[in-house]
Amino acid sequence: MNRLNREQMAERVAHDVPEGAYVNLGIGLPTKVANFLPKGRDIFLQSENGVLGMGPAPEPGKEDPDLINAGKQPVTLLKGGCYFHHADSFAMMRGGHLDICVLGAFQVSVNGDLANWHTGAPGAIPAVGGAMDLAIGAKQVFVMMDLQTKKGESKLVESCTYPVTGLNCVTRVYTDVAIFDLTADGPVVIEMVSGMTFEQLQEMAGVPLRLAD
Amino acid sequence: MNRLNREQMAERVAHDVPEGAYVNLGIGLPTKVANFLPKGRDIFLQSENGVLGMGPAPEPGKEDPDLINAGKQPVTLLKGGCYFHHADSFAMMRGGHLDICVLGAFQVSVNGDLANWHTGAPGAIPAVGGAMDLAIGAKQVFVMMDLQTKKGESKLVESCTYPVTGLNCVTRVYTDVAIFDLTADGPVVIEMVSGMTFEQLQEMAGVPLRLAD
Amino acid sequence: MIDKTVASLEEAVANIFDGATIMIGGFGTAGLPNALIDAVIDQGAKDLTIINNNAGNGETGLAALLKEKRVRKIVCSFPRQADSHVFDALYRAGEVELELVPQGNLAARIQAAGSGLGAIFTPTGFGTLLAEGKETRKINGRDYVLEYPLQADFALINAFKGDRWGNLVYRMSARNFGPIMAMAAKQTIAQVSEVVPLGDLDPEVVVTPGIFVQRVIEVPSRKAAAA
Amino acid sequence: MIDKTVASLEEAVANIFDGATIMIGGFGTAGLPNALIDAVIDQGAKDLTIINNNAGNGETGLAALLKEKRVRKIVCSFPRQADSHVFDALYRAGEVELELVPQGNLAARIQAAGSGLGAIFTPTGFGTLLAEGKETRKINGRDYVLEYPLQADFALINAFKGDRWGNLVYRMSARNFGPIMAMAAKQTIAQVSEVVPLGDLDPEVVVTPGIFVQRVIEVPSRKAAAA
Repeated sequence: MNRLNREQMAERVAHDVPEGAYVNLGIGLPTKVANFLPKGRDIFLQSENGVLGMGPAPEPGKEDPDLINAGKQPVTLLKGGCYFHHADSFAMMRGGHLDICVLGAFQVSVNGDLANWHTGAPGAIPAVGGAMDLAIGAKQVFVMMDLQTKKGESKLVESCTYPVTGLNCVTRVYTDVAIFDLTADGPVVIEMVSGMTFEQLQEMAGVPLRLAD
Repeated sequence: MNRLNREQMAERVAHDVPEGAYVNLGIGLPTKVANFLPKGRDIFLQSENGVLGMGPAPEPGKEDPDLINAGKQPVTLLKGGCYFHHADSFAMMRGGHLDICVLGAFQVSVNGDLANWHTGAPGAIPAVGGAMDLAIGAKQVFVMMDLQTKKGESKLVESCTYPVTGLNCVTRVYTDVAIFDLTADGPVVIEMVSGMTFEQLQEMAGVPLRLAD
Repeated sequence: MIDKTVASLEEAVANIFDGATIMIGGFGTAGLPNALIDAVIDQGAKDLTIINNNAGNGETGLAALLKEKRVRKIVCSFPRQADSHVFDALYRAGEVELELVPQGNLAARIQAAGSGLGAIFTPTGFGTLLAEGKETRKINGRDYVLEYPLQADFALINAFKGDRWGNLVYRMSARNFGPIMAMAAKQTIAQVSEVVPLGDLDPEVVVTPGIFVQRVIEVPSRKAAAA
Repeated sequence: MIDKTVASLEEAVANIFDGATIMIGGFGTAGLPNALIDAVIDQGAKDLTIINNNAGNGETGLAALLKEKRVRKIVCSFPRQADSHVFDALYRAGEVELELVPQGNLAARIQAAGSGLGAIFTPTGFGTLLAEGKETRKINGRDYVLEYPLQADFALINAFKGDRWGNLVYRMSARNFGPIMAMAAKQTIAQVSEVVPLGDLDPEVVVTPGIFVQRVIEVPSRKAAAA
């Protein structure tokens, strides 16, 4: 079985972003999706800190501390991009104006609940940022995660054991071994890596799956 | 008794607007106050349709249909003025950022209820505009009106018989014969026109008055 | 390549359907998208709900749409004006429904819709006829009325300049309802005096980011040409 | 003549009192009014409640204020960062209270305060730990949480240019919380890279109208000089 590495996962997600889409890429792994967006397409990246039309990282030495992304890394602005304040930025999310957001996750439940902000561990300092707004705001919420933890437990679960970020919000899950659409009837497998069988995948996922027609 | 005419009333109100005040002048009689603001003072006129730092009417031939006041009359912009959208404009009112608004009225009650938007007459087409927002938003709400109707009924009343615009919101009433502060203990007369006695004024007002100390 | 500009007013309003709710920008005639309203008149959609600050002036624009009896209901703050005779007659005849909303609540409800809020407690209108039957609540000693978002299928707005990504800037007090209506409608159609090349609008100065705009149509105006 | 500019940082923050609630603009370090925070440190006010998106970075600015134990409570969305060790230690020691707010609710609550709303129903956070104990309501089939406005006695913000009437423009993504915090505080103090003569700021381009700003202090910055 040919598991996808992180770059391959990012490339796979990027492939599904259509021209004209307004997209927010969460911090961490989802940020990598930007590196693989097809060059010919007009795709609009939004950053929660008030940027639309975000471009790639600047050349070394060209960083501007006033132009950063949600992960506080220096970025650039595309021709045609613009700036706005935080209330307008989160209105873009909460108001349903973004087509896609891509987030990482600790767990996703079969009905689309997302857990990605807090381990719930005693002593952990909680931090939420824009995760809860992104989870409930975009028309489609894509999650990128390995299907299993390092211990071999499935992260696609009947019900999240980690504190949830949002309920019934994830529409699709991209993993290292398969892609799932979360439908009203549960997870539907729409793609598997080469060498993977449905039976193997079912075993790894641990929740009832269906194959797409 | 020397009743004030409309220009004199406007001049009297203008006299009480301090330097640095953010002021909204309602349509009709209050608009005239702008003509009498002391020239040396920086006073900021706000217009509900998204203008701060509104200047006087333009010279004939210099009107711009995109620059109007709440009464849809052409105006100008002072150096240092700016434009904004309607939600921000009404946030200025509702959020308590205006120091003074000046409104006309059909009636004002002794506890500061304002009636100025609707006669309540059968068949009248109601129109409210920004009246209700102005009534409850500014730090001080000044009303300009004749003390009595043409029929000789006092417009300063125990309780409004016209539909109200806002409750407990008027702080001061400028009339053709006297100026009243509306306090928790009722109307206090702070100024009368020359030739007016307190007894005459009490008779005209028809509600219990007190003289300022 | 994304290009939201369209070649004709006809194309700009082609998909407006019977029964649609349409926000129309403008305060009086400043910012009123007259060319788009005329295109809607030609297009034929009927049984419309219109959200605008006023209810039409004179015989053109919104008044003309009303006169054709294409409007079922109007949501506005100030219908009665010196030259609102078309609306006045229809209203008195019971041929158009009126939802009267204080102007600031109109703006706040439109902004709430664009921002995805479920409802807001506003102090405006408390204790008045316009809050009758509405839920109220005292919060920190002040009285508020619960008001719900105003959404629309379409927004027709008038901006000064736009580009092919739908970024817009406005002109003077013609800005008024445009930016918030653009956020509150499923599809926003902007009439602009000038379409400019992508990158011509300073990113610091864009008032309506393109994400809120679906179609842009250039309608040169004399006043813009003079500006 | 109204001139909101002040001559020194000391004067700018002179009236901040013990127990005050202070909004501080910025997202990470972009838009953080560092000079004003340093002035507050020197000024001595204590027992403060701070509203900021983060909880300080490294050892300077907000982190330094925290380190001096001048902050009783912090309201923010993202305290935990790679370099938030000052906050982390105080929090673990129980020496600072944390109110964690989803970032969009933080922005919406600040905007609600500036706009005079009494409360808002927001979908963000519904069903999560951060909505525990809060009133909820289903509106048109969607679940919402009732959230209250966030007000402040003071807002400290960092803008690019300002004039003597308090009009402000910002620079790139350093705009972030500045415009809405300016509206939500009783007194807004703006650190600007450059004070410009009245009339230099294009009226179409002013982001924060002067009505929302009480004091302006020029603090030239290298990055602004380069811009």
